[in-house]
Amino acid sequence: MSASRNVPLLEVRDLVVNFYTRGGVVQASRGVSFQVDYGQTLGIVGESGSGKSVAVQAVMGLISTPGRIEGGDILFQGRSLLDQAGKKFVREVRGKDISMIFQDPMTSLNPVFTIGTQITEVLRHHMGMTRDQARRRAMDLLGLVDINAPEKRLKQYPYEMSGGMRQRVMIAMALACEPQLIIADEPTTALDVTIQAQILELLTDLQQRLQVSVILITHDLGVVAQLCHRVAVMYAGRIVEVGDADQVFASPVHPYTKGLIRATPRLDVVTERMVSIDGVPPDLISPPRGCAFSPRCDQAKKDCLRAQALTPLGDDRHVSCWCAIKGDTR
Amino acid sequence: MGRFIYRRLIHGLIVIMGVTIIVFVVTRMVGDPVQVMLPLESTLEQRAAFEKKLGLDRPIHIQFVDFMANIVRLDFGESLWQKRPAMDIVFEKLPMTILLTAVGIGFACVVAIPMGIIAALRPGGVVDRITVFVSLLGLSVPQFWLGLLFIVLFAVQFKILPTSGAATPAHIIMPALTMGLPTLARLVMLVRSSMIDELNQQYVKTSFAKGLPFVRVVGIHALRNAGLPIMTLVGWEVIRSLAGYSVVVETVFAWPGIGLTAIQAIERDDLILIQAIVFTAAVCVVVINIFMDFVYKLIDPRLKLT
Amino acid sequence: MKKYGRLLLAAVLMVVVLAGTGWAKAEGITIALGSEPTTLDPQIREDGGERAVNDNIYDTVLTRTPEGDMMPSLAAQMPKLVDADTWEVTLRSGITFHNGEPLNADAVVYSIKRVIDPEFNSEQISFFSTITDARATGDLTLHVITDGPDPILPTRLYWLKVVPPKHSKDPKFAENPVGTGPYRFVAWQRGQHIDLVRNEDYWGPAPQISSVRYRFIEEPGTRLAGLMAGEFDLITNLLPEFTSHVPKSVNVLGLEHPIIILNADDGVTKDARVRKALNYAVDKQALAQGLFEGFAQVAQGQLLSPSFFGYNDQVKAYSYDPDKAKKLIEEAGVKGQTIELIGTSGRWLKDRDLVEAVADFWKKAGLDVKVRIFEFNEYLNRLFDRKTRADGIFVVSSNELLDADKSFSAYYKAGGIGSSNTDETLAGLIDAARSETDEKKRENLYHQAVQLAYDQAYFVWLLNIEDIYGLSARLEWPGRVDARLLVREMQVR
Amino acid sequence: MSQTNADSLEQALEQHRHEWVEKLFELGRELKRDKAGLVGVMLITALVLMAVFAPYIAPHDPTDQDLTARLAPPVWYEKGTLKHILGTDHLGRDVLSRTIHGARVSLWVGAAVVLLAGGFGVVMGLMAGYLGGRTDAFVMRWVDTQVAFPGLLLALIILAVIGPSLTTVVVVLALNGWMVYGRMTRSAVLSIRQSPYVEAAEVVGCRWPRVIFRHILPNLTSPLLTLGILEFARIVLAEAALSFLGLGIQPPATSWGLDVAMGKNYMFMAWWLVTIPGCAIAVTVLAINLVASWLRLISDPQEREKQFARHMAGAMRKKMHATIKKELEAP
Repeated sequence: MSASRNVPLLEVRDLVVNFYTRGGVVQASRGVSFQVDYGQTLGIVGESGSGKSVAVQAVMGLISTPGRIEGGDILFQGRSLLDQAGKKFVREVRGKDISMIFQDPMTSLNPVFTIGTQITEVLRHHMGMTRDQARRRAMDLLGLVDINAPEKRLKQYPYEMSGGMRQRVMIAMALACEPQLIIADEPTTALDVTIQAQILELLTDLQQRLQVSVILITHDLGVVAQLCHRVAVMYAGRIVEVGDADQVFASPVHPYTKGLIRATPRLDVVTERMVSIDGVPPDLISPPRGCAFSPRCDQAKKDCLRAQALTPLGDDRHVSCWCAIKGDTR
Repeated sequence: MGRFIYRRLIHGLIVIMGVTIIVFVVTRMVGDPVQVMLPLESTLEQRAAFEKKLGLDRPIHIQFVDFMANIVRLDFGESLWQKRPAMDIVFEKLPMTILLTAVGIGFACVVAIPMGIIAALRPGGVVDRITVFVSLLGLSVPQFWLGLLFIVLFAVQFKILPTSGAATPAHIIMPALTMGLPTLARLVMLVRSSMIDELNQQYVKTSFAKGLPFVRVVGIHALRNAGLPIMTLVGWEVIRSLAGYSVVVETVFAWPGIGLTAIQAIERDDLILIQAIVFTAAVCVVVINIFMDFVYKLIDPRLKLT
Repeated sequence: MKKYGRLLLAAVLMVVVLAGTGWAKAEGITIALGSEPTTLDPQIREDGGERAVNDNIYDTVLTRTPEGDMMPSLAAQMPKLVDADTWEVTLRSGITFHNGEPLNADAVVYSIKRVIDPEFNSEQISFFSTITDARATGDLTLHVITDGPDPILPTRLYWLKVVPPKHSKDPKFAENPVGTGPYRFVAWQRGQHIDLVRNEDYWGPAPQISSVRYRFIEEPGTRLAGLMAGEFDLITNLLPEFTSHVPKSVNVLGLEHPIIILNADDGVTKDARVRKALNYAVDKQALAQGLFEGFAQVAQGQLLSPSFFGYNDQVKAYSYDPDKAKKLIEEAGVKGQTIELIGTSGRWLKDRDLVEAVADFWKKAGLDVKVRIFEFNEYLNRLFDRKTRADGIFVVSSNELLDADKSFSAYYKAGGIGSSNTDETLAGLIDAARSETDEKKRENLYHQAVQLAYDQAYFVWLLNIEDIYGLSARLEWPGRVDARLLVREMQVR
Repeated sequence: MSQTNADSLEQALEQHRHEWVEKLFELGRELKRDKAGLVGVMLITALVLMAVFAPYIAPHDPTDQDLTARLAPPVWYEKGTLKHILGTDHLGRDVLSRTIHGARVSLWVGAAVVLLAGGFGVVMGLMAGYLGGRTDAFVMRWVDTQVAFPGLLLALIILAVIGPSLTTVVVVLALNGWMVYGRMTRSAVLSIRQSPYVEAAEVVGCRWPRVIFRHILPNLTSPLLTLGILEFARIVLAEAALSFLGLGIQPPATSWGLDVAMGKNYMFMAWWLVTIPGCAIAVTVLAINLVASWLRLISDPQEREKQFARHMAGAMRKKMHATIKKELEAP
């Protein structure tokens, strides 16, 4: 029995992350659970401030003051990344088995080092390559992400490159050690629309070619639909709905998911006006009791003031909504 | 690049000209070196002869033309006080000040950079708060007083260090410490605050996400980015010290550098030596400024030398 | 971080060890001077630092005993007057310079001609201003010719350092002095120190101390610190307060006389009663005790020390009599009027303190004193201003010739550089003394001048300050009235 | 009608006053949180009071000499007397009184130089930033040139030549230090000028002095205040150094730097002569620095947030250590 194949590649259980600010304690992640299997792409969607990034940064061990992981567990290949041994383990896997692509390629690269240095230092650190080996590998990687004239590029500084080019470099860097999981935190938000498409295409292509698992964080449902096997919808520090991407889009259950899908402009359907979700996103310092979405929900009722855990709906779908569960007659 | 050097040189020339003209005007305006240079009981004839020898009896504009011509030849004439070419004296004293500056500021860097980094790692922590307070204290203590304190303690009380002069390596310890401490304090504060800023940057997160060891992320990635303000300050401290701020330390420890010589020349109204010293100081400032621009470029490739 | 710490520690230790070996005491002594020589040519400058060093490298034709009496040095006997303006000097035989050049009449003639040459432009010319020529009359005898009768020629020869004719033409002579004296020059590290070593072939008694290092430190506090830290064996200008804090101290009545020049021609001080009152008002003994801790003597109503030629022991200081002062001021009808007192700060020992203390005494006598302390250059403007003389100008007169002529010409004589009176009688006395070769008559003229100035109270004579030297415990030295630091007279225990 | 107008004006004034009081209270609350800042403010207040009321506080005239009581030690020594609590100097002047009076000079020079240099610098900066073009080029070139001057040396020479005094020290230090204000003001003006409200004011046709004084200057207050206070600290040290070198304040005026210089000759037998004025300088500058860093903190919301986070981090670490300890002790 291969243990590694039986447990999911990454499992996040009831993750609680709080940020201590002058205004009060921001509960950025209030019991988030999800998992990613080998070769799978998980999309996490939600408004900004819904806790998407916090959840994955916790996986990378990047939560630092004033933030703090205060509950739950994160398991990579069945091993905890949070317990005493995990702290050592996380240092081993970070950047090697799990790598990350950040939102803003403009600030994510160190401005004062060449691209070459920044790629090769990963290789030399994790793979123990010599300078020469690392340089050759870095050139291959740049080729892999469709950057031409890699030799020249290696000697360039980030400021000499366009945003799309930099994001390709980030991807190359993420792929450097042949990771099993890539976390892409809104990798295209900061880019021009045309470049966005190229980068997403590249990501899809690489995911398929290299059979690597991907967590894609975005607020763009179209991207999720295009790229992801599964999708998790986050709202106010919680996952409100999770399931197979096609299914979720075809028949969203949670009112928030429905709202999100409705609010996504579609090129193929002519709508007369943009649809938006009424109300304002919740304040995570004192989130609403029970279902956080209830103040904005047109179907809200008394039950919604009680907390509702993620409830399985079958087909590996989970949702946390009283209405949805009660209204679901299937 | 060539254009950059050209422009900086032009600016440097303006600075040097400005300084020398100011000194020329100021020294001719009021001072009468003749009185001071000659013994109290010398006669009026001796005084007149001396004035003539210095050329001080000629019209001021002729003196100025002469003066400028001499500067171009780097010849300021003989020091009134020491009776030998002023530039000889400057070239003799300047290395001592450079040595003192190098050791003092070098010491400050060696101590301040690790200190500032450690403080920045845990802002608000005990180490940080102690560091900040000690630096503030260091900024507040007057240098001359600190120097006197050192002399009383280490030279007279414990007799482990010499009081003054520059004969052996041990002689440089106290002056260099005194010189370096305010720099150290300023530097610690700056390293700390720029490191805190840098450690909050996205690329630091990237570096951590890349799995790089802590020391590499902090000591190489973040530090190099914080390097620009740090180098700016270090350069500024060097300039300050060569541009006369060493005078306090040199006076307290009788360190035979350019600062002490300057104050002695001022006391003796040796206007020729003063001119030579100020001119040299201005040149030093200009040269270091240009040098620093190249260092910046080295640290941060984004900077364009224009 | 640990690594840095250890490195630093190692560096500090290393430096400390180096330091320890660096200034370990040799057999010689270290003398801290207030200023560095600007040259080591013994004839060009009038410079305390240069003199302190060269007094040990060079010999003079005549010298003085520690008490100030003239005696032969390079000369075999005291110079003889051949005629009114010719003196004959006979030299000792068998003396050579450090480089082997012989000391003979030619060398002395050469040295005299060198120093009086107008082209040479020596600052010491005032010491030799009467000498017009010199010529050798034998291998060891020579004649010195003056422009008229010059009674103090022997005193002038006491200033004549004899230089080697050949070597002194070397352009590097100023940095590499060669004399006949008890110490040879070794090295001069500019800004740091000068080293001398004992001349084993010295013609006189062999000095005990084998080598000397001179250090140059302007700040008296720093000099003192060095002495207390055991780095120096002798420091000059020790503050009186510290005599009990240093291992040892030596005090000798020095050459410095602080006085206040009163304007006898104008202002409130035009009235002799006021000038006398100003003398009576000041408690000179209190100044000596209070400011100088007793290391100063009350000046006896004249600008001379007892060891100076011309000193009049009949004249005594004005007593401290505040009531008499008040009365005189009221008599003169100037009570409450303003008197201006000019001084400077930091030039002489306790200059400002003296001025302020005197002003305080004057105030108590019923005058409104306006003290004006100027920066030295501005102060000199006032001191030398011939047109408008301030009421009172503080000055410290220093007379290395130990003869009345120099100080009297400058301050007593009408028209002198710092004089504030137009007393023709006084000027006449001083001029007469200048060309009088008969010692008795000359002394008498000075006695009269002293008495006259005293009666007219042209000055407020304050003190005669003692030179105080700080010594390390191991150094023995009695001090000298002429303030010369002759290492051959010192001993190390 | 006019009645109501007056009423509303009254109300507005009341409101305004209220805001002021509120602001002061807010400052007080901030101070309570920042102990170092509180200490700084208290020290400065004490110093200012001491300087203002020096003649009433000081037990003696600072220039009163008493040659019979020279170099008397402080009161806690056997030879010390209550008459001279901190002893006397080499002329028998009371050290405590001199120290109290010294505060006057230090603070006066500091304030005068900051106002002079700040005033000139701000005006030049405003002109450069607002008028732009040739004025800007000229002013900035001037600033660049003067920044590259060996400032202290020039200051020493000028002081030596024209004669050091309180006024000349102030003028020379101000001439030496206006550039930093000019630069800061200019860059602030440039950035503020881009902002919509200034653009709007210009569109409406406000004339430039009005724009500057109504719209730009108020936005500069906070950074200028912090800079001014930091400069103040620097100036106090500079004055002390100049006086120490003998080219600053001249006796009979008192200055801490001067007292250290005079006491230095006696430092081995009368340590209090150097130590007390030296400490006075250090404490003053430290207090100013503390206030400056506190001001910088409260005037910058971002910095405030960071500070809070650091504070929390510290608290959290403590808590964590406590829990770990508890856990370890539990079994």
